[in-house]
Amino acid sequence: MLNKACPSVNEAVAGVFDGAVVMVGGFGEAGSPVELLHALIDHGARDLTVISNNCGSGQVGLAALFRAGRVRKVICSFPRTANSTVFPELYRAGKCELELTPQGTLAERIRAGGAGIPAFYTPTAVGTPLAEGKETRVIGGREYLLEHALRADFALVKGRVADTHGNVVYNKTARNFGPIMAMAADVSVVQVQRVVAPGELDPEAVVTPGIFVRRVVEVAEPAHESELVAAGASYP
Amino acid sequence: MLNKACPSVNEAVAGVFDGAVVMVGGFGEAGSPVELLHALIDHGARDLTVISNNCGSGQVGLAALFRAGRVRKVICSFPRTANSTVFPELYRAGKCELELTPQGTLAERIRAGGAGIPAFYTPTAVGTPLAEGKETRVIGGREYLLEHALRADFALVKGRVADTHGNVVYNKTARNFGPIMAMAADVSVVQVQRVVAPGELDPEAVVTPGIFVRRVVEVAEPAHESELVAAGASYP
Amino acid sequence: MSRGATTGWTREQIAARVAMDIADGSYVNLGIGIPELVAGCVPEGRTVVYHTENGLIGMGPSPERGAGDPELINAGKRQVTAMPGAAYFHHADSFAMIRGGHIDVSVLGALEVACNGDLANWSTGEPDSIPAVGGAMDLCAGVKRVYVMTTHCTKTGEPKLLERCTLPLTGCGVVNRVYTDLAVIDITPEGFRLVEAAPGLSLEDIQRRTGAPVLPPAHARAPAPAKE
Amino acid sequence: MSRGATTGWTREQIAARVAMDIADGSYVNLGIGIPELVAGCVPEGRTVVYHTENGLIGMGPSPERGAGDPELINAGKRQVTAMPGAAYFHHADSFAMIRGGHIDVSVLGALEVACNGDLANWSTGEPDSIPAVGGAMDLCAGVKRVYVMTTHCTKTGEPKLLERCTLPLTGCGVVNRVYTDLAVIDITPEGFRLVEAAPGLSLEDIQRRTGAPVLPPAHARAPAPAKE
Repeated sequence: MLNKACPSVNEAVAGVFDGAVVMVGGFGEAGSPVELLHALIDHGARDLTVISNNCGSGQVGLAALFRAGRVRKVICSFPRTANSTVFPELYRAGKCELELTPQGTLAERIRAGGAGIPAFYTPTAVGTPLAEGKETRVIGGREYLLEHALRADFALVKGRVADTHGNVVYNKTARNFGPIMAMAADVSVVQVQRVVAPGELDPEAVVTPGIFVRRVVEVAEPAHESELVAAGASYP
Repeated sequence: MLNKACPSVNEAVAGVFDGAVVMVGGFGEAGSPVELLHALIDHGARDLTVISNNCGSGQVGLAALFRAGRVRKVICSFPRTANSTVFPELYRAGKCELELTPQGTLAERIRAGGAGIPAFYTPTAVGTPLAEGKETRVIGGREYLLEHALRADFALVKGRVADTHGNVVYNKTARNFGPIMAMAADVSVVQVQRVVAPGELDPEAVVTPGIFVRRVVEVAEPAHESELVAAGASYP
Repeated sequence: MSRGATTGWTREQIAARVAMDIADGSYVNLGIGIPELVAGCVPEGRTVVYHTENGLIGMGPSPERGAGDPELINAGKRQVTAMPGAAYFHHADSFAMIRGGHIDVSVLGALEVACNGDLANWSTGEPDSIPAVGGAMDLCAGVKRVYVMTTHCTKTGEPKLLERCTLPLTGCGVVNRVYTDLAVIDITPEGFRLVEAAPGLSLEDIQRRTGAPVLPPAHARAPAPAKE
Repeated sequence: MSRGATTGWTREQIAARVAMDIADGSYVNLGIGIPELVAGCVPEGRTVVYHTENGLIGMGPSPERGAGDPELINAGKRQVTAMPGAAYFHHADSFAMIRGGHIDVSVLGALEVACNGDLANWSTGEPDSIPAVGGAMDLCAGVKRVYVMTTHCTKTGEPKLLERCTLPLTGCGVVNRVYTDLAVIDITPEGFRLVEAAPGLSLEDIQRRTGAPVLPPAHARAPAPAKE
């Protein structure tokens, strides 16, 4: 019997330990697993290292996790966006460490972590401040940087539909980091609007095969971060 | 006006030059672009370097290209299969060079070529004869091999349906090397059973986005290699 | 013609000039902000396919009010639409398109451009700013042709086109052509070379507002680069 | 018990013994040939999901005659089916599953296995053979547990379990457990350790047919490895 469905978001984030590395899907609000993030705040784990493209907006979702003081370090490409004040304040106060990585390098490092590739060479950022301290190598007459894989203990991802074997399909540009983060974490957790029986998803159209997913949980009507922010919401 | 449809397989393989590097999709007969391969034989280019998982069977498709003496070198993981006699004879006669690569390393090298990653480290083949002459490096206490990307001038791929923008979906396990080879070649050519208008494929289910594809061509009823072999067919 | 007698091209005119240089059938990534104007200026009869690095190729214009999906957005996080022939994909595949040289043209904004093709556009270098880079370095490193669209000078009148960049770099030797309110300028092995000046402006007018030598046009008018 | 008085386990019995060690919910890749028998032996009540490296997870048994699709095949190029919950993917993703440690168990055949866990199964080393490796080295390098299923000796009676492999290696120190017609043997830091002997066979019987020392069982019977 293979059933990865969790009865609640709280059970879906069970086991996240203090000091864990947590990948958080999403690009802006698209694909941000707001309900899983709120469950993680309730859960209470601290000293987290978060890997995510952005750092959230307003005082909900990912920004609320930062605001609750749970994040020791973030690895990301673009920590500020519209309506983003929480992370900038923490960063300026020296309360959160930042590892800035170009977006494509971030994506490729995560994909490498999921694919068993420990390191790779990339042309991105050669000759820029983000190359400082990094090993370089000339291959075929061009200079490249050595970049290392990223892995995580947990990944929190938002899909559209999943089956109980963990196969996932996404919604439009909410796909973004979800599929690669699901590959790169020991325990990948996916919130979806609907959990269905195996066989209901077209095997030709599955985006994340279930082998990459440990837990799925139904959040039938997920909140949109922008609407929460516009309404002035905060969590908890 | 963006229309990548070619009127015939002959026009689809136009421009393949002597000495070109050609990726050929397929794992066994699944995904082998038999009609494109026959058109390539008719086209006449020689001294080709072929990158393909296998070397074909019988005297049709990929095996026929070898038999016609067009292939100088092949990069593959498994050059012999059931009913495969053409390549073994050429190889024993010293008429075709072989670069043997583990299947996953082959796939990753092709994907790297398409993704602008010039080289990467992999645990596969460490300590085996296929590691000979390769640079090694210890990362996180484990030994890895340095492997370089593969690129090609042309890729010949078999899909199921494509639109005129070059978006492709595949049939079951015929997908195999198609999507990554399409990424790694300057000119990717995809034969499909049906070419449709943009908008007819679900954008959530497209496997190969059209940006990776230069030409699509309709072969409404592609031959199955195993049936040709069983019938004793040969090409030309 | 005396200095200050012309205000040069408007943003929309610059965008239209960029669009002229984008061949039919091109795959294009437009940077956040002003470069997005280019999408509205494609000459009649050309099909241009837009890539947005957050996972969509075949991006269309903003939706009708109320008809959008908060999860169908562009890199600037604004709601967009998908055109017929679009495809969605994940971030590693999206940057494979960028890094792997599959995008024909990237149009980026700039803080500074040097005559060797260096670009600085991600950091003002202010000590208390929050560093943020996004996909700009990937675009610089991977896209076939990098076009810069910018005002010729800063708000305080300082040239943005320089001998060498002073701000943190986004990419080294990556810019092919610069489109400003005053001129279209190529980056060549010899440095800046004027392609076209805004109406009423001379090479000397351009030179006066540029921080490095500007060579005269190679031809009366450079043809739009052909797609290979 | 005298030598030769037993013929040991049949292939099917070995396969059933392997299947006992595959936990409920495991993702498993079965090598071409004899290891494929394992799929038919899964104990009642367990769900095992099969991966085939040519791009399918959730592989099912062979189709009814005439109901197959020549493009739905396994790594041995035989027609198979897809179970509910299956997914298709391309080769780079398929080997990401293998190399990235996502597959729980790989069951492989062997030409030789050494007591340090080295495996040789891809080349007989004959000078005129056509070298072919397929995915065996990737499976060895990436899968969490590598089980070998083999006859204990070659057709000419030579031991396949050795102090050191003599044939070209597939992987170094990768094998966890060996299942033969005579015994189940673990690879431990101390070398081969007997887990279970076929009915009627003693440790000495096993030792006599093995090319390196075989330690006695650590317990009466090792439990099946639990899935983490």
